[in-house]
Amino acid sequence: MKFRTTEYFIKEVATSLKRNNWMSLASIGTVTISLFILGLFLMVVVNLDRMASTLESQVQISVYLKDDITKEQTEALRQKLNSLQGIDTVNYISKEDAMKRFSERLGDQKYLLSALDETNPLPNAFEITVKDPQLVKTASKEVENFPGVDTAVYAQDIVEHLFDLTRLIRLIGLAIIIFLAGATIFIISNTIRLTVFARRKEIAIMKYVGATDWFIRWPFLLEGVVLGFLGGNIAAILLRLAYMALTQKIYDMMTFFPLIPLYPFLTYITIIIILSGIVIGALGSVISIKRFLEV
Amino acid sequence: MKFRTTEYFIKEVATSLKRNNWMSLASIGTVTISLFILGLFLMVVVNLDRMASTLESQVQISVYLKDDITKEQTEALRQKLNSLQGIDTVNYISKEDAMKRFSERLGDQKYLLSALDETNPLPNAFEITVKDPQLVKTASKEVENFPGVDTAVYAQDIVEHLFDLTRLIRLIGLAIIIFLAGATIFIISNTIRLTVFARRKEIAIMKYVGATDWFIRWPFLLEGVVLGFLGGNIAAILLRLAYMALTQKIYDMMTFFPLIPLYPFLTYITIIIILSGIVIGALGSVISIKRFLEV
Amino acid sequence: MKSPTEINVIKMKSISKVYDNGAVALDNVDITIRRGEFVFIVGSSGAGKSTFVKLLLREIMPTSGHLLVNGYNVKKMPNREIPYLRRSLGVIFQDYRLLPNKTVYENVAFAMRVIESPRRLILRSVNSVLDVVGLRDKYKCFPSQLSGGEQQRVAIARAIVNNPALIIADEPTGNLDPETSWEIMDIFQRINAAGTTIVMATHDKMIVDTMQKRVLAIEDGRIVRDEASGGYGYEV
Amino acid sequence: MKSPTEINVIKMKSISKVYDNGAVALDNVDITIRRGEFVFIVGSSGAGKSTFVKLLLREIMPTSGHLLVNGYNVKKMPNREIPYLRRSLGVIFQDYRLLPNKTVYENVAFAMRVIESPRRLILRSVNSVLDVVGLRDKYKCFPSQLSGGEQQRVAIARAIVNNPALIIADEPTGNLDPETSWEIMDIFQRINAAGTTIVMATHDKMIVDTMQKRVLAIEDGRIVRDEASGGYGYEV
Ligand SMILES: Nc1ncnc2c1ncn2[C@@H]1O[C@H](COP(=O)(O)OP(=O)(O)OP(=O)(O)O)[C@@H](O)[C@H]1O
Ligand SMILES: Nc1ncnc2c1ncn2[C@@H]1O[C@H](COP(=O)(O)OP(=O)(O)OP(=O)(O)O)[C@@H](O)[C@H]1O
Ligand SMILES: [Mg+2]
Ligand SMILES: [Mg+2]
Repeated sequence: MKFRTTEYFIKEVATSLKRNNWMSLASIGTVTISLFILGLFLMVVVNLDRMASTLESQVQISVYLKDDITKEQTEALRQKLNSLQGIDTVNYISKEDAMKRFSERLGDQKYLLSALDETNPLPNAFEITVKDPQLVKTASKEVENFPGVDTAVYAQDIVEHLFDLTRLIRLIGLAIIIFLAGATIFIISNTIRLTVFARRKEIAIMKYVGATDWFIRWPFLLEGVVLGFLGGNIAAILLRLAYMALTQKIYDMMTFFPLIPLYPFLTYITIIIILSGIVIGALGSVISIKRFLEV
Repeated sequence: MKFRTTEYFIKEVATSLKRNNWMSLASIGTVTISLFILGLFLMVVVNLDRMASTLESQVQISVYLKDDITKEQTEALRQKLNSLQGIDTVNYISKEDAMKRFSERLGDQKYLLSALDETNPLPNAFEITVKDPQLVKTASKEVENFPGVDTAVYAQDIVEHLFDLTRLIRLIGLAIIIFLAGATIFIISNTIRLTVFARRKEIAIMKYVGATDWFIRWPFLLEGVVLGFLGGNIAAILLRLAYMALTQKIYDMMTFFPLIPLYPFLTYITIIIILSGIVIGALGSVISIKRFLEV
Repeated sequence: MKSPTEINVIKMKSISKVYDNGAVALDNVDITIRRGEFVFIVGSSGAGKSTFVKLLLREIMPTSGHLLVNGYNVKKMPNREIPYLRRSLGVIFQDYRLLPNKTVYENVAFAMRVIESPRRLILRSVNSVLDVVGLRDKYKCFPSQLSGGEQQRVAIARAIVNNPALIIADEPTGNLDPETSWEIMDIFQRINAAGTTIVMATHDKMIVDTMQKRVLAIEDGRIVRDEASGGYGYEV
Repeated sequence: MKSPTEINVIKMKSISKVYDNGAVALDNVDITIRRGEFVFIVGSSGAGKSTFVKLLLREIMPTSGHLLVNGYNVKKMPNREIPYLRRSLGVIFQDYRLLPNKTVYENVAFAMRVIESPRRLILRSVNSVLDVVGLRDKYKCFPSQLSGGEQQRVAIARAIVNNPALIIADEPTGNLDPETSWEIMDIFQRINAAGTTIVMATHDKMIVDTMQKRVLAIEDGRIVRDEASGGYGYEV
C-alpha cells in the first residue's frame, strides 16, 4: 500500500464521519452506552470481589492459652505460630485486653460485668488470621495440639456462610460480566452492521470499479476504530466521574464501606474500556462488510 | 381507514419482517438483550429494596422494666405499648428468657456465666418494633416516660448505619434503573432508527405516489410493536428462567438469604418488560420515520 | 381531485427554482397547460426538465412564483394535502422509483392501495395494466430482477393504473428500444384521446418529430420555444 | 492487464445465463470481439444486453460456457483477481452506479484511487475528463444534485478516466439529448481510433444507423444478427 493511499484512507474516514454524521453519532452513542454499562458492572464486580476477599481474610482463629503458662512459653508459642505455613497475622490478646473488648461488646448490658466482682475469667489468647481462608479448619485443628494451647476456636457457621456468600457474589459477578460483555459485543457490532448495511450499495459500486477488498475494508476498519475509540473514551471518562462521585458519596455516607482506591484502578478500567471499544469497533466493521464484499 | 386497508397493513408487516429478515432479527436481538439487562437489574434492585426494608423492620427497641412492678402493671404497659401509634409488634421477654438468649449469644464463652453464681442480673423487658424505622428514636424517647419503664434502648449506631446503607442501596438502585431505562430506550430506538434509515428511500417513494403519512406509518408502527413484543417476550422468558435458577441456586447455597417469591413478582416483571418492549418499539418506529416522511 | 372542471390543469406564473447550492434550474417560467393537452418538454441535459416535473408534484418547492396543478395551489397548500395532489397525478420518474422490497405486482398495486381501492378492483386493474406494458409474466419479480427497460415499464404501469387526470412522464422511454417506445406512445395517445392530459419530458427526437404535439423547449431554465405542434427542433 | 497483445479482447463460447428465478437471459452465445473494434449490442427491452455486459465484468457468473475478457478466464479466475479484471475495463452502467456520498470529482477520482495513481495525475486527469463530458463546473456536486443526464455523464467520465483497453457501455446515452449524445459518441470514436475496444449496448436507432459499425442483435438471449457494419435493423 502506497503512502498516498494511506493518506487517502485517513481523509476518507474523516469525510465519511462528517457526511454520515448522524449514523456516526448513533454508533458512538451506542458504543458509549454499552461500554459504560459494561465498565460500571466491571467496577462493581471487582469491588465486590475485593470486599469478599477482605471479609474472608478477616476470619480469625482464637487460640486460648492455658492459664498456667509462662511468658517464655507464650513467646515460644508465638514463634511457632508465626512459622506455621499459611499464617498471615498473629496477635497476642491478654486477658485484660479481652475483658476490655468484651465489656465494649456488651454495650448497654455492661452492668452485667459488675456481677463478676472484678474477677476476670477470660484467658490469654492469640488471634491468628490465615492467608487462605480455606485453611481455617485445618489450621485450628493443628494449633490445638501445640503445647500451652487450651482450645482454638473460630466462628464455624459464620465462616461457612461467608464462603457461600463470597462464592455466590463471585459467581454472579462473573456471570454478569460475561453476559454483559457478550451483550456489548452484540449490540455494538449490530449497530455497526446496520450502518454498513445502509452503505452496502456503495461497497458494491466500489468493487465494480475495481477496488480490492482491502481497499474498501481499510476505511471501514479505521472508521470502526475511530468510533470505538471515541465511544470508549467517552465511556471511560463517564466511568471515572461516576466512580469518583460514588466513592465520595459512599465515603460521606458510610465510612465503614471501603471501595478500591481510585488509582491505579481507574487507569486499568480506562485501558480495558477503550481497548474493548477499539477492538469491537474494528472487528465489527470488518466482519460486517464481509458479506457485502462478495460481488 | 377501511377494513381492507387494515388487512393490508397486517400482511405488509408479515411480508416486511420476512423480506428484511436479518434486520428484523437484529432488532429483536437488540430489544431482547436490552430489556433482559433492564429486567435483570430491576429484579435485583427490587430485591435489594425488599431486603433493605426487612432489615429496617427488624430494628428493635428494648424496653427494660423496673424490677418492682407487678403483673398487672406489666399487662397495663403492654396495652399502652400496643396502642401506641406506629408500633408494629410488642414482645414480652422475661428475665429468664433474656438469660437463656444471652448465654446462647456468648457461645464459646458461656463459661463466663458460671461466675454469676446463679443470680440473674437481667431485667424483664418488652421488645417492640416500629412500622416506620424513622420512628425508632422518638418512640424510644416516649416509651421511657411510661410508668414501670426503666430505660428504652436501641442499637443507635447500627440503626444509623443501617439507614445509611439502605438509603445508599435505594439511591444507587434507582440511579441504575433510571440509567438503564434510558440506555434501553436509546439503544432500541437507535437500532430501529437505523433499520428505518436503510429503508428511507422506500418511504420517500411511497409519499411520491400519494400515500398519506399514516398510511406509511401504520405498518412501521405495527412492525415496531411486533419486534418489541417478540423481543420483550424472549427477554421476559429468559428473565423468568434466570430468576428461578438464581432463586434455586441461592436457596441451595445460603438459606438465610431470602429472595422475593416467584409469584406474583415474575408476573409483574413480565408485564413491565413486554409493555416496555411494545411501547419503545412503537414509539421508536414512529419517531424514526418522522424525518423521512417530510418529502 | 379538486375542481375537475377547471380548464387549466397546470398554471405556472413566473416560477423560478434555485437549488440550495445556487444552481438556477428554472428562471421565471410562465406556462399554462389545458385539460386534454399532450405536451412534450424538450431541452438539453440539465436544462431544467426534471425540475419542471418535480415542481408539479411538489417534490420540490418553487423558490418564487405561483403554481396551480389540478386545482391545488402547490406553493401554499398545507402538507397534509400533498398526498391528494399526488394521487391526482400519475408520475413516471426518470429514475423509476420502484419499491425495492415489493414485487412488480405489489409496486403497481401500491398506487391503488393508497387510495384504498377494493381488492378485486386492484387485482383486475393491475393485471390488465401489466398486460398493457407487456410484463404480465414478470409480476412476481422484484425490481432488482428486471432489466432497465422492464423497470421503466413497471413505473409506467404504476403511473397509469389509477387513470389519473394528468400524467407526468419524465423521460419514460429513455431505456426502451424504439419498438417498445412506440408501444408506450401508443398507449399514451389512447389515454390522451380519452381526455387525460399528458406532460412528457423527453430526449427522443424521433418521437417528438413524429407525433407533432405541443412542444415546450427549455434551455438553461428558460422556456425558449412553445409550439402548438412542433418537432424536437435541433438538427444534428 | 494480462496479455495485452492478445488479439481477441472478448471471447464467448456457448455462454448461457439462467437467473435464479429461472429467467433465461442468454442462451448459448458465441461471440468474439477483437482489439480495436467498435461493437453495438442492440435488442428489445429484456433481450439480454445488460446480462451480456454484466458477464464481462463478472458482476454475474455465466451458468455455462467459457468466457475470456482481456485475457482473464472469467469463469475460473480466483476471487482476488476480479478487481484486476475490472480495472482493465471501463464500464458505464445502465443505472450509473455513482457513489452517493462522494462528489462528482471524488466519484471520477475513485477509479484512479483504486489503482493508486499519484495525486497530481488524478487531479489533472479528472479535471480534463470532466471537461470532456462538460461537467467541470459541477465537480463539487453530489450525484443527488445532478440531472439524469449529468449523472450519466459522470459515469462516462469515470469509465474513460483510466484509459482502459476495453470500454463497456450499457445504454450510455439513454438520458442524454441528441446533441450531447453525439458529443459522447464523438469521444468514443476518438478513443476507439486510438485503439480502445468499445462495446456499447444501445437503443438509439439514430446513432447505430449513422455510425455504421459492427452490430450484434440479441433477441430473447440469442444472437440473431452479427453485421460488420450495419444499422439498428428495425423499421418503425
Ligand atoms: N437478477 C435477475 N434475476 C432474474 N431475472 C433477471 C435478472 N436480471 C435480468 N433478468 C431477466 O433477464 C432478462 C434479460 O435482462 P437484461 O437486463 O439483460 O435485459 P436488457 O437487454 O438489458 O434489457 P433493457 O434494454 O431493458 O435494459 C430479462 O427478462 C430480465 O427480466
Ligand atoms: N437537488 C439539486 N441540487 C442542486 N442542483 C440541482 C439539483 N437537481 C438538479 N440540479 C441542477 O439543476 C439543473 C436542472 O436539472 P434538471 O434535473 O431539471 O435537468 P433535466 O433537464 O431534467 O436534465 P436531464 O435531461 O439530464 O435529466 C441541472 O444543472 C442540475 O445540475
Ligand atoms: Mg431530467
Ligand atoms: Mg439493460
